[in-house]
Amino acid sequence: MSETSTTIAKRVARHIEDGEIVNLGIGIPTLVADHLPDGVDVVLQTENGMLGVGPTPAPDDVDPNLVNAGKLPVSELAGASYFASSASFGMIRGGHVDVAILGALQLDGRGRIANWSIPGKPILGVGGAMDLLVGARKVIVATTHLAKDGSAKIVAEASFPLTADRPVDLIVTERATFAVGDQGLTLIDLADGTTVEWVTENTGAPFAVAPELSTEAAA
Amino acid sequence: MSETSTTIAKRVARHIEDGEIVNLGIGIPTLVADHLPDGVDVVLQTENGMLGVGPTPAPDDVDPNLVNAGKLPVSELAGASYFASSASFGMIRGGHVDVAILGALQLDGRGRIANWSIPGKPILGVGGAMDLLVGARKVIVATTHLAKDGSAKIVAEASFPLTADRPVDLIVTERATFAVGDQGLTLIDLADGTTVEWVTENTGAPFAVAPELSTEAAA
Amino acid sequence: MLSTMVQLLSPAEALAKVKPGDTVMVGGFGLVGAPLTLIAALLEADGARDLTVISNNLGEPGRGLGKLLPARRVSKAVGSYFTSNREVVEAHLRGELEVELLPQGTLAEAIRAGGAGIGGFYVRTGAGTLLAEGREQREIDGELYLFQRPLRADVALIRAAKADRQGNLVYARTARNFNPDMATAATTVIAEVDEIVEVGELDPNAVVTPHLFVDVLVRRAGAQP
Amino acid sequence: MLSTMVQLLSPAEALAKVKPGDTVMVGGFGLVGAPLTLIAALLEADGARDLTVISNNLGEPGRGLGKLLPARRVSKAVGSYFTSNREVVEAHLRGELEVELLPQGTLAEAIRAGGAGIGGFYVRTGAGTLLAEGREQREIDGELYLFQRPLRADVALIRAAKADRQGNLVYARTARNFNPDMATAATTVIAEVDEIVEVGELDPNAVVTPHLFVDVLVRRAGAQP
Repeated sequence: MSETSTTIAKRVARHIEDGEIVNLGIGIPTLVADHLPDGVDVVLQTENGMLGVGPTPAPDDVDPNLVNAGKLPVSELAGASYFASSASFGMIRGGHVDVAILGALQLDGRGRIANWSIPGKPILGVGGAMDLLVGARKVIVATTHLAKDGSAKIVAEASFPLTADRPVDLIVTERATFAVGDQGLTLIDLADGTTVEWVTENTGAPFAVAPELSTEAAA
Repeated sequence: MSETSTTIAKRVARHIEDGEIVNLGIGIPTLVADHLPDGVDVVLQTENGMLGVGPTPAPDDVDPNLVNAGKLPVSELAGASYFASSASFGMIRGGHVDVAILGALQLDGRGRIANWSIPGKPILGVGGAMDLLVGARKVIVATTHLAKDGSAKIVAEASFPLTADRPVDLIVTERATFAVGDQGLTLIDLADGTTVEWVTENTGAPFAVAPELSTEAAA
Repeated sequence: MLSTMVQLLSPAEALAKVKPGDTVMVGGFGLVGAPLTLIAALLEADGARDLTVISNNLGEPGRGLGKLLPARRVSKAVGSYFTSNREVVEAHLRGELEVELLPQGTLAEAIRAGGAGIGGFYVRTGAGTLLAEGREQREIDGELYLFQRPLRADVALIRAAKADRQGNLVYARTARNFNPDMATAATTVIAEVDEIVEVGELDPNAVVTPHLFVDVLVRRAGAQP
Repeated sequence: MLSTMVQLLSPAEALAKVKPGDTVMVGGFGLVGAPLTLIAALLEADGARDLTVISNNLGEPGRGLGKLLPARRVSKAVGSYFTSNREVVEAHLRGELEVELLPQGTLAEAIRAGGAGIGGFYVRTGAGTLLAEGREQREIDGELYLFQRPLRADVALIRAAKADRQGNLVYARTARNFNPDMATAATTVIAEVDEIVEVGELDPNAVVTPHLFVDVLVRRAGAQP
């Protein structure tokens, strides 16, 4: 994936706590596991029915019966377990997964996500994102700050259908990190070289700026 | 158990078909497995979470982790499996058990059963009978014809609370067997030595008499 | 053969049970855990017409369940993610394929409910979204929930790693997915397996699908007899 | 110790997590699969007062959960069958014990629902009977169903045969019963086990309770360390 994807993944990884059970969405989120800080040990759940997901295997070690939710080959760590889809989503909806990391097409000013449907196109896929959004204890969005056409992904009112009525907890882009609270978005971190002005210009929703705003290196 | 219990169990056993999945209630129903006709091979399910229940083990072979729904020691047949309570009752409610054999305190003229509560006494037990009554494909009641005080157990209107709104399929006593249909009860079998007159006198609900009434030996 | 043993049939014999208009559940997450031998036989079965297919995906173009669509066997698809098979999108846009979309967890739970005698259930998933439009919602303890009915099928085609001769099943890693749920929710359950062992060889504590759910076993094409 | 390992505590340390007024789920069908070491420690725990106990039975007089009742630790019991413990009947008649009775399958399903984020569900069980009085019923496809809310607890005390150091669990035969369902439905899950093995020793395809559900392991009294 691109350098920007890696940047985003690294920035997300700083918000993962030691010992958490984490579900990684397709795309940028899958990169997060490779960038966890030293001393942070997590267990990965994948909604197609596995706890204890290991890294991508060498080509000779690929097991066709062992994939993640992106249908990509993975490996099995010691202590892993397998379960049926109903049990896997029972875990997710029941609040047993600590963190879900998801991508987004749009986010609104209340921190609600749209990632499954584009107006004017037939709605033919939803997958497990809605389940993760309502069930995971903490939801982190990992996304580029801008859409491919250069427009803001974070907007006051989403024009795309929302994926859940529940807001996410944290929005992490390559430029900025927002915490989501009852009052909406609060900018809590800027990437090295990014200014509050840049974020204001490139974010379509109002946001507060945290007094203790941190500036983490972007890469 | 008494000779009457054995008689009832033998009379019930004739109505079990080869290959059926059978759940045996506590008491007389547990005796049925010992009296299946030659060539009738069934698999026993017990609602505490086992398929493939075997006979009572020798005292030296008792496993404290292996009991039936009556909390009595049983053994494990080849091909057995164990499952959680939610899965076990999913099986039952979902219609995957062919036959449930249950006891009864009372039966009404529509073939509905009362077996969990006595008026005037606190209701403190229901167990799995309600689940079996709504879920098993076929329900057979195994009961003495008369209550201990000599009164009819089969009555026009039950004075005890019903266990389900669904009627059972077959009522088997030591004296008579009734099929239950949309029109109520039909006497289909008499024990050797029992007359239609005796059954009429000792049954509190009206019943039809099948034209092809059989007379099976009672013991 | 004991009457409590399961039927062992060829793929063609097994798929002869499918009738036009049937609802068919098909296990698998994409191609992983999908009963590919049974799907191939379904394509050859006379009765496999005008089917409603319940499956997470409809395979990929020309692979797995994806083969059924150009062969015009499917009139309706119920699942959670069809976007990656462009033929599904095209057939839907041409009006040839009805699509019912459910969140993946709701799909799995509805299948489980269908097998477990649950008349319906409420989940937070999808509540307050476009997917809930026209559907029953209910507030429970201050949160909005969406009502979901159970799903059942006439036939389930599933895939397991190993069966015993009674029909007890175990699965291989993430090839388990929807297969055990679907095994509970269809009138006729046909399981494609890699290996069939004698009764008693599977650990009773590790059986995932007890044999009472399974009607027919079919060996996976290429598996050792 | 890796942070993803489970806590291993003494019975007294583990039961210190129980607070007055807590709802406590206790696994087992009668005494089979009941966590007898944890129940004994619960009797000694300061916080174990005014408890709501969710369990199929309340043990037998003087045995298992039956010990809690004369010690006046339980204010409410939720389960399916208390008739065989005459002390439960007497305490209820004296007005010292509130009892909520559920059919056994509805009890198990409500616990599963509590763990699986289900807001409520409909079953045929109990519909149209005295148990349904004052409760929501609904006709679905011409049949009457009864609505049931999920059950959750502050603490679940369960019993398993074997755990690994991460907290994955497997059960012994019919000692499984309510234990895996309860493992999903409580804020704190304490598992009494006969044996603790290294991570990697349990077959990942045969794990019944994945470790994310389990907070604390306690060795059964008398088990080898």
